[in-house]
Amino acid sequence: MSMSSPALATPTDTEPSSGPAPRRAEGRRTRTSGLLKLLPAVVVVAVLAYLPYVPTEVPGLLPGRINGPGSMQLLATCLVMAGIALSYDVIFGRTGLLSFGHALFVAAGSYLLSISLSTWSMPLWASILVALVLTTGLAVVVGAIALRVGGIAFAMVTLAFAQAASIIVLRNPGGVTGGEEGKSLNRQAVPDLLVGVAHAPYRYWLALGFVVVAAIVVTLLVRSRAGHAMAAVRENEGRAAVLGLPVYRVKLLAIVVGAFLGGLGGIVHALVLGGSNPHLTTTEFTLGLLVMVVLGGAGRTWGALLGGFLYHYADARLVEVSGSSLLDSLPDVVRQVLSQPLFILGIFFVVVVYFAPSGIAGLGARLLRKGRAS
Amino acid sequence: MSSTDTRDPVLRVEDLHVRYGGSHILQGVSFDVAATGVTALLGRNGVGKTTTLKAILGLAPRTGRIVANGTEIQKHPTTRIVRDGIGYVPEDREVFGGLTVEENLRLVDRDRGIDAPVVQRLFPDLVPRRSQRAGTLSGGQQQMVALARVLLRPTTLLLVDEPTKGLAPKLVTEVADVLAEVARSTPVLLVEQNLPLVRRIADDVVVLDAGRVVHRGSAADLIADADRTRELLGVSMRKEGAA
Amino acid sequence: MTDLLLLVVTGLGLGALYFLAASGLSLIYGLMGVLNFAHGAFMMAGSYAGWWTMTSLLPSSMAVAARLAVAVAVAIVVGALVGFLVEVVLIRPLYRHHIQQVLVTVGLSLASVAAAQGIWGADPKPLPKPEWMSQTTELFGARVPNDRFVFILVAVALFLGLLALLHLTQLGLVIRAGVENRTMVEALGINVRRTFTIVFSIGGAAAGLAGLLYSQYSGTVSPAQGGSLLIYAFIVVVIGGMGSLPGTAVAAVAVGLVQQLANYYAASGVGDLSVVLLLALVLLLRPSAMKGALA
Amino acid sequence: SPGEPGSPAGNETAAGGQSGASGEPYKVGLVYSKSGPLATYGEQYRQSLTVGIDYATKGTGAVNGHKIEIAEQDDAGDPAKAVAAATDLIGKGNKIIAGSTASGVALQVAPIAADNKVLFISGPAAVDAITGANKYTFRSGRQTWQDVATAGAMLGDVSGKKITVLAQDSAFGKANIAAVTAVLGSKGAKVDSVAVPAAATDFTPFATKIKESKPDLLFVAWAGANATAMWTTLEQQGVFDATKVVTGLDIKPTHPLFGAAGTKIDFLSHFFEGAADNAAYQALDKGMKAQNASVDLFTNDGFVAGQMIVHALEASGDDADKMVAALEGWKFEGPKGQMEIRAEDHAMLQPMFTASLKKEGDNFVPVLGKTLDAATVAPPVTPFK
Amino acid sequence: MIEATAVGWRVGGAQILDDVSLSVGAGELLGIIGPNGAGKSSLVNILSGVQRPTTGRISLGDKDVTRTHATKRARMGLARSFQTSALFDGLTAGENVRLAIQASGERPFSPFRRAEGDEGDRVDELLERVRMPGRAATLARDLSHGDRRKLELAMALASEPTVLLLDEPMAGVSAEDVDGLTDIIGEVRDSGVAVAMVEHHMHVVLGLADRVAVLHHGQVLATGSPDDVTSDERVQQAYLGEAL
Ligand SMILES: Nc1ncnc2c1ncn2[C@@H]1O[C@H](COP(=O)(O)OP(=O)(O)OP(=O)(O)O)[C@@H](O)[C@H]1O
Ligand SMILES: Nc1ncnc2c1ncn2[C@@H]1O[C@H](COP(=O)(O)OP(=O)(O)OP(=O)(O)O)[C@@H](O)[C@H]1O
Ligand SMILES: [Mg+2]
Ligand SMILES: [Mg+2]
Repeated sequence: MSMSSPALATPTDTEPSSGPAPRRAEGRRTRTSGLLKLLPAVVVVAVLAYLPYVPTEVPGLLPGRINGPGSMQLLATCLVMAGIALSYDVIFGRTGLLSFGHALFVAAGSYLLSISLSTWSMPLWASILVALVLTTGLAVVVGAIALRVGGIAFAMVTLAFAQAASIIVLRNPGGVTGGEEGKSLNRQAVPDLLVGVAHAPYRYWLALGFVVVAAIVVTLLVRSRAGHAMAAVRENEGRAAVLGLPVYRVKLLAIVVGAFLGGLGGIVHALVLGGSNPHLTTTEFTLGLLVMVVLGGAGRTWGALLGGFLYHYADARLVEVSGSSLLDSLPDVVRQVLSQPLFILGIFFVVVVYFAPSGIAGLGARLLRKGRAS
Repeated sequence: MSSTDTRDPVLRVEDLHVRYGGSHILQGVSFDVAATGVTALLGRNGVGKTTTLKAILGLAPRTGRIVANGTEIQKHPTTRIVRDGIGYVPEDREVFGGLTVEENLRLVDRDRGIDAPVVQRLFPDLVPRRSQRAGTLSGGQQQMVALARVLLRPTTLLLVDEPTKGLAPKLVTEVADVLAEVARSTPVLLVEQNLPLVRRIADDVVVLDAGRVVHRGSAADLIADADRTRELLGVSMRKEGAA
Repeated sequence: MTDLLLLVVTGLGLGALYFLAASGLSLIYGLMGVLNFAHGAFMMAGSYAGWWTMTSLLPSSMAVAARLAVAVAVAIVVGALVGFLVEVVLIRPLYRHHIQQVLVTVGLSLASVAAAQGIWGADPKPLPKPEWMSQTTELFGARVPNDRFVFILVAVALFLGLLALLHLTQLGLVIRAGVENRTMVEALGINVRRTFTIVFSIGGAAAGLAGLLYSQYSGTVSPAQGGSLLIYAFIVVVIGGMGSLPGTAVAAVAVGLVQQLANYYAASGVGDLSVVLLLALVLLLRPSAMKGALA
Repeated sequence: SPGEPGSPAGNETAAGGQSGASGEPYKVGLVYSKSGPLATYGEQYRQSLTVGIDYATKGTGAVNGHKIEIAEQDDAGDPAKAVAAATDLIGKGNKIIAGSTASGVALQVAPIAADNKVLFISGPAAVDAITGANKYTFRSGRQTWQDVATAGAMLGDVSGKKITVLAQDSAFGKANIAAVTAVLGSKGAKVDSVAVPAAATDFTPFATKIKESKPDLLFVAWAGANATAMWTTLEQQGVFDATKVVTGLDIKPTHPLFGAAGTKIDFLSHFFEGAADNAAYQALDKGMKAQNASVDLFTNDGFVAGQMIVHALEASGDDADKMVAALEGWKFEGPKGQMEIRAEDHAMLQPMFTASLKKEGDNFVPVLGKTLDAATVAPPVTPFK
Repeated sequence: MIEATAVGWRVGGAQILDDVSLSVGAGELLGIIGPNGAGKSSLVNILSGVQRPTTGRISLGDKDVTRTHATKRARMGLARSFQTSALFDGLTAGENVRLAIQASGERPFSPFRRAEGDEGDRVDELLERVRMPGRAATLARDLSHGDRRKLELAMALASEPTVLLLDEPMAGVSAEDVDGLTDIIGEVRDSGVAVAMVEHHMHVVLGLADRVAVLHHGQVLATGSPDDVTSDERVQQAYLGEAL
C-alpha cells in the first residue's frame, strides 16, 4: 500500500527556512547535455587512435618516434594497465572494497588464454571466451566466499586467494603455467597482425580498444542503479541494507564486473606481451593496482585510467632515468641509490600521495575549482 | 540580570569568519560572553551556531579575533585552548565508542573517572555501565557521558552544544539545573533549541542568522517579546512549551 | 620423540621470531589503525644498523657477543628513530586518510629496499654470530640450536614490556581514543600527536630489534629479508585478531608450531600452506571478532 | 600504414640493410638485469661482454669496418619490461639481442626473436628450455642439465646409490629434481627429493628428514634467500657427518654465506676465478681488472656472448639466417676452455668443474677439483619444435 | 500492520528488552516514550530487523518476519530513521534521497537501468517537505546537525512505506520547524501508514499519537491514550518530572 499523493502535497504554511544556502554554489551538478560531456573522451580516444601515424620523435619521453615499435609497445602496455586499474577501481574506488586479490583475476585471464591456446590448442576466439567465462566464474566463487567477512579481513582473505594462485602458478602443475619462467603465447594460434615487432601498432589499437570498452562498461555501470547502490554501500553499508538494498549482492556484482574487466585486461595483456608471466600473480602487482588507483584518484574513471597509465609508464621509463648519464656527476652512494628505478618510483609515489591524497584527478578537480572561483 | 556591564567578558569574539572551501559560513560574527551566567547562542538549523563554537576552539578554519580570559587565542591550537580552561560538549556527543564508559571518563580525569562525585550524583545511570563500551550506550546515555566528561575537569568557560538533545524530559530539567549551578562559577556559552530551557537558565542571548549576528541582549527581554522571538527564531514561547 | 621435541623447540623459536616481527606491526595497527607496510623496511634498518655496528663500527678484536650486545642497542635506537621520522614526516600529515597512510608506507617500503640494494647490493652479507649461539645443546637427544633460546627469551621480555606499557600507562587509552576521533581528543586538551609519534617509535624499535635478531638467525643481512618475514608477521597479526598483543603472541606461537610440525609430519611444504589455511579458517570462523576490532 | 616512419624521421629499420661498405655501425641490443634482484649477475655479464668483443675484434671494436654499437636496456628481471625493451631494440634495427639474466626473461624474449628473425643470444639464464627453443635462439652459458651431470660425475659410479635432492618448491627446484632423476636415475641411482617452500624460514624439519633417510649424496639446488640459515641447519643437525653434499658454486659474494658448512661441501662449478687458463681466460682476467672487477661465475657468459656476436657479424651484418648458419657447429676457445655450439639444438657444449672452498683468513676461496670435458656432461639433444 | 509479541532481547548478560508486546495498525501512530536507556531504540532496531530478538516474534502485515533480514523487511514496505543520523556522508543530500527512492522501487540495483530517471522532482519535493529546500547538492557530511536529522526523515519518507519507524525525528531540529515536521508525520499517518515514533519532545508526542507506549527498564510500563499515560503517576515519576 502506498501513500496517496494528495496527502503529500507540500505544506507551505511556514516560510522556507533561510539558511546560508543561497550563498553556496550549488548548481554544479547541472545536467550538461550528454554529448558535450562525452566530447573530451571522444577527442582523447581519437588522438590516441591516430598516434600510430605520428612519426615525431619525443626524446626523453618515449623510446624513439611515437609510432616506432618500442613506443607503441610501451604505450600499449600502459593502456592495458590503465584499463586494468579501472577494473580494480570498480571494486575499490566505487564500492569501497579493499581487495588484495584482484591480481588473481587479471592473472586468470592471462593464463587461461595462454593455456587454452597452447595446452588445449583452441582457436583464439574460443580461448578468449573460455578465459572470460572461467575468470568470471572464479570471481563469483571467490567473491561469494570472501564477502562473508568485511574490512581488513576481506582484504586478507582475498590476499590469501591470490597467494594461493601465485603458488599454483609457480609450481607449474602439469607444466601448463611454466612456473617462474611464465608461458609464451602459441604464435600459430594468434593472427599475424598481433605478432612481431612491426605489428606493434595493432597491439596498441587492441589495448586502446580494451580501454574504451572498459571505460564504457564502467561509465554505464556507475550511472546505473547498480552503480548508485555501489556508492551507497561504499558510504554506509549498514544504512544501505536498511534501505532495502541487497548489500551482499551489490558487492558481489562489483567484484564480478571488476573481475570480468580485469580478466579481459589479462587477456589483452597476454596478447600485447606475447605471453603470461607470474609477475601478474604477485602481491606487488595487486599493491601496484591499489597504488595506481589511489595515485590517479579512486572512484573517478579518469583518475583510475590516468593512474594505471602513469604508473606503468613511470615504472617502465624510470629504468631509463636511472641508467642515464645525468647521474654521473653525483657522489657514488647517491648515484647508486638513484640508479634503482624502484627507489625513484617509491619516492615518487610517496610524494604524490603526500601532496595529492585524493589522487591526480582529485588534484585536477581542486585546481579546476580554484580556477573557477577566482 | 544582564551582567555584560559589570565585569570584563570572559570571551570576546570579534569579526569572526569561517570559510569551508568555497562557502563563507560565518561572516563577521562578534559577541561577548559575560564572566558569569549562561549566554545562549540561538538560531535556526544551519545558521552557524556549531561552527561558531568550533571556531572558538580552533576546530574550524577561522579568521578574526577571539579573546579568552584576556589572551588572544585565535592562533592557538585546540589542545592549548582547552588546556587554558575552555571545556566543550559537542553536538554529536562524540564519545569514544570503542572505549568503555570508564575509559572515556578516565581520559580527562585519570584518577577518579566515574567515581567522581559529579558523575555519581548527576548520572547514576552510568555507574553500573562503567565497563560497557560507550558505543553501545543509548543515545541519551552517550549524551550523559559527553556532559560528564566536561564537568570532570575545572574550566573557566564552557561551550555546550545542544546538551539536552535526546535526553528524557526529566533529565532535561536536571541538566538545566546543573548548568545553572555551574554557571554561577563558570560562564557557559550554550547552544540550544529548547526555548523554555533558555528562558530558565540563560542571562544573555546572541541570535545568529545566515552566519551573522542579528540580535544581542538579555534573554528574558527577548523571550518576553513574542513578536521579536518569532521574527528571529520562527517560534515564540507558547503554552505547550511546558507540556 | 626426540624429533618432536626438536621440532617443538625450534617451532617455538620460529614463533618467537614471528612475534618479534609482528609485535611492532600489531601495536601500530591496533592503536593507530595504520597497516604499516614499511615495517619490513624498519626491520631492514635495524639489521643493517646492527651489521654495520658489528662489522665496521666496532673492532673485530672485540668479542662477538659484546659486539652483538652493542648492535642490539643500536638497532633498537635506529628502528625507533626511523619510526619517529616516518610518523612525523609522512603519517601525521595524512591523518584521516587511512588508505593513503598505508600507501605511503607501501611506497616507502619499495624505496627503502631499492635504496639498500643500491647502497649495499642485492646480495646477502654475512653477519658474525657469537660462537655459543651457533652451537647446539643436547636435550634428550635433540640437538637444539642455542639461538632459539635467546629468541624465545627476548620475545617473552618484549611481550611483557609492551603489555605493561599499554596497561600501566595512559598512553594506550589516549591513542585508542585518538584513533577513533582525534579531533575530540584534542578538544579534551590532550596532545594526541605526541602519543602517536611515541607509538610509531616503539613499533620501530621493536622492528629494529626483530630485524637484527632475524639476521642473526639467518646469518646474513640482505635488503629483501624484512619483506619475507613481514608476510608471516601479517598473517600472525591477522590471526591474532588485528592488533591485540596477547592475540598476536598466541598466533605467533601457533603459526610457528603448525608450520614446523606440518612441514615434518605432513609433506614438505605443507607447512606454509597450512599457515594460509589456518588464516582462512580463523577469518571465516570468527569474522565478528575481526569486525569488532575494526569498528 | 600504421607504424611506418614518416618521411623525415629516419630510416632505422632500413639501417641494418645497407651494411657492406658504408661503415654504418652494427647495432647490438642488450636486454639484461641492470637493477633488480639479479643485478650482480647482470653487472658481471655486461662487463665481460665488452671484454669479449674487444678480444674477438682484437681491440678494434669493429667488424669489417663497422663499429659494434651496443644499446643497453634494463629489464629489472621483469619479463614485461624485457619484451618491451626487445621490441623497441628490434624496432630500432638491432639484428642481435643479447642478455637475459633471468630465465623468465629469456623464455619470453626467445619467441620474439623468432617472430622477427633476429639473433638472440641468451646469457646467464640456466633454464634448459632455452636450448632448442627455436632456430634464432642461442645461449652463451651453461644449462641446468650440465650442472647436474657434473654433480653426478663426482660420485663416480652412482648405480644403487641413494641420492636426495633438496630443492626449492618451484619450477626452478623441480627442474633440478627432474634433471637429477634423468641424469643420475638413468645410471641406476635411487633419487628422491625434499621440496622446500622458497619462503621457508626454519629448515629443521627438512634437515631432520634428510638425516633420517641417510642418502649417499645430497644434491642441494637452492637459489637466493635463506641459504645461510639452510646450511647452518644442515650442519647443526649433522647431515654432513653421514652424507656427501653437493651444490653449485655461486658468485663470489656468496662464498662466505655457507658459514661453517662451506668447507664440507663439494661444489660443482660452471666457472670461477682460477678455474682455467688460456688466452681467452687471460684476456678476460685483464679486461675485468681494468674495470676494477674480477673474474667470476658469469663473466664467462658475457665474454662468450661477445665472441659469438663478433663471429655472427663476421658472417653477415643483417641477415640473421646467415648468422645462425655461421654459429651452428662453431667450435672456439672460450675462457673456460673448448666450446662448441651444437647445430641440432644450439646447446653450448663446454667443460665443467668441481671445486671446494678453502678458508683463507676471513675469506673463502674456491679450489679447483676436476675439470670435466664437454662430452661427459653434454645434455641430450632437444630438437627445435 | 506491525506487531511485536513477547519480544525479549539480551546482550552481554543484560536483559535490554523483556516481554514487550505492542502493535501498530494502518493509519495509526504509536508514540513510544521512556527514560534514556529504556530500550526504545533497541525496540526500533528489532522491529526493523537491524537486531534479532532473543525471544518473541515480530510480524509485519500477516507475515512472521522474526528471522527476516532488514533488507527484506525494507523491501516489504518498512522504513525507518535512525537516532544518530546514518547517512551516505560522501554523497549529496539529493543522492541520499534518490537512493532511498531507488531502494524501494523495482529492481533496485539493476545494472541495466539508469539511476537518474525522473525521480529528480520527487527528490526536490521531499527535501522541501522536510524544510531543507535548495540543499540537494550539498554533501551530507557538510550539512549542519539539524539538516542531517531532516534528511534522515526525508529518506524514511522517500520509500512511501506502509510501516514507518521514527527514532527521535525531532532531536536537534530547530524549534521553528518542529511543528511543520509534526504535521508531515501526521499527514503520513492519515494516508494510512502505520507509524511508530520514539520521541522525547512531549508536545510532539501528545499532539500526534493515537496511543502511547511507555517503556521502562525494557518493559512496557503503560499503554493508552496520551492523556491516560501522562496522568499515570509512575510515568510522571520515571519519565516526565517537571518537564521543560
Ligand atoms: N565542513 C563543511 N563544509 C562545508 N559546509 C559546512 C561544513 N560544515 C558545516 N557547513 C555548513 O555551515 C553551515 C552552518 O553549520 P552549523 O553546523 O554551524 O549550523 P548550526 O547552526 O549548528 O545548525 P544546527 O542547528 O542544524 O546544528 C551549514 O549550512 C552547513 O551546511
Ligand atoms: N551491547 C550492549 N551491551 C550492554 N548494554 C547494551 C548494549 N547495547 C545496548 N545496551 C543497553 O541497552 C539499553 C537500551 O538502549 P536503547 O538505545 O534502546 O535506549 P533508548 O530507550 O533508545 O534510550 P535513549 O532515549 O537514551 O535513546 C541501554 O541501557 C544500553 O546501555
Ligand atoms: Mg549545530
Ligand atoms: Mg534511543
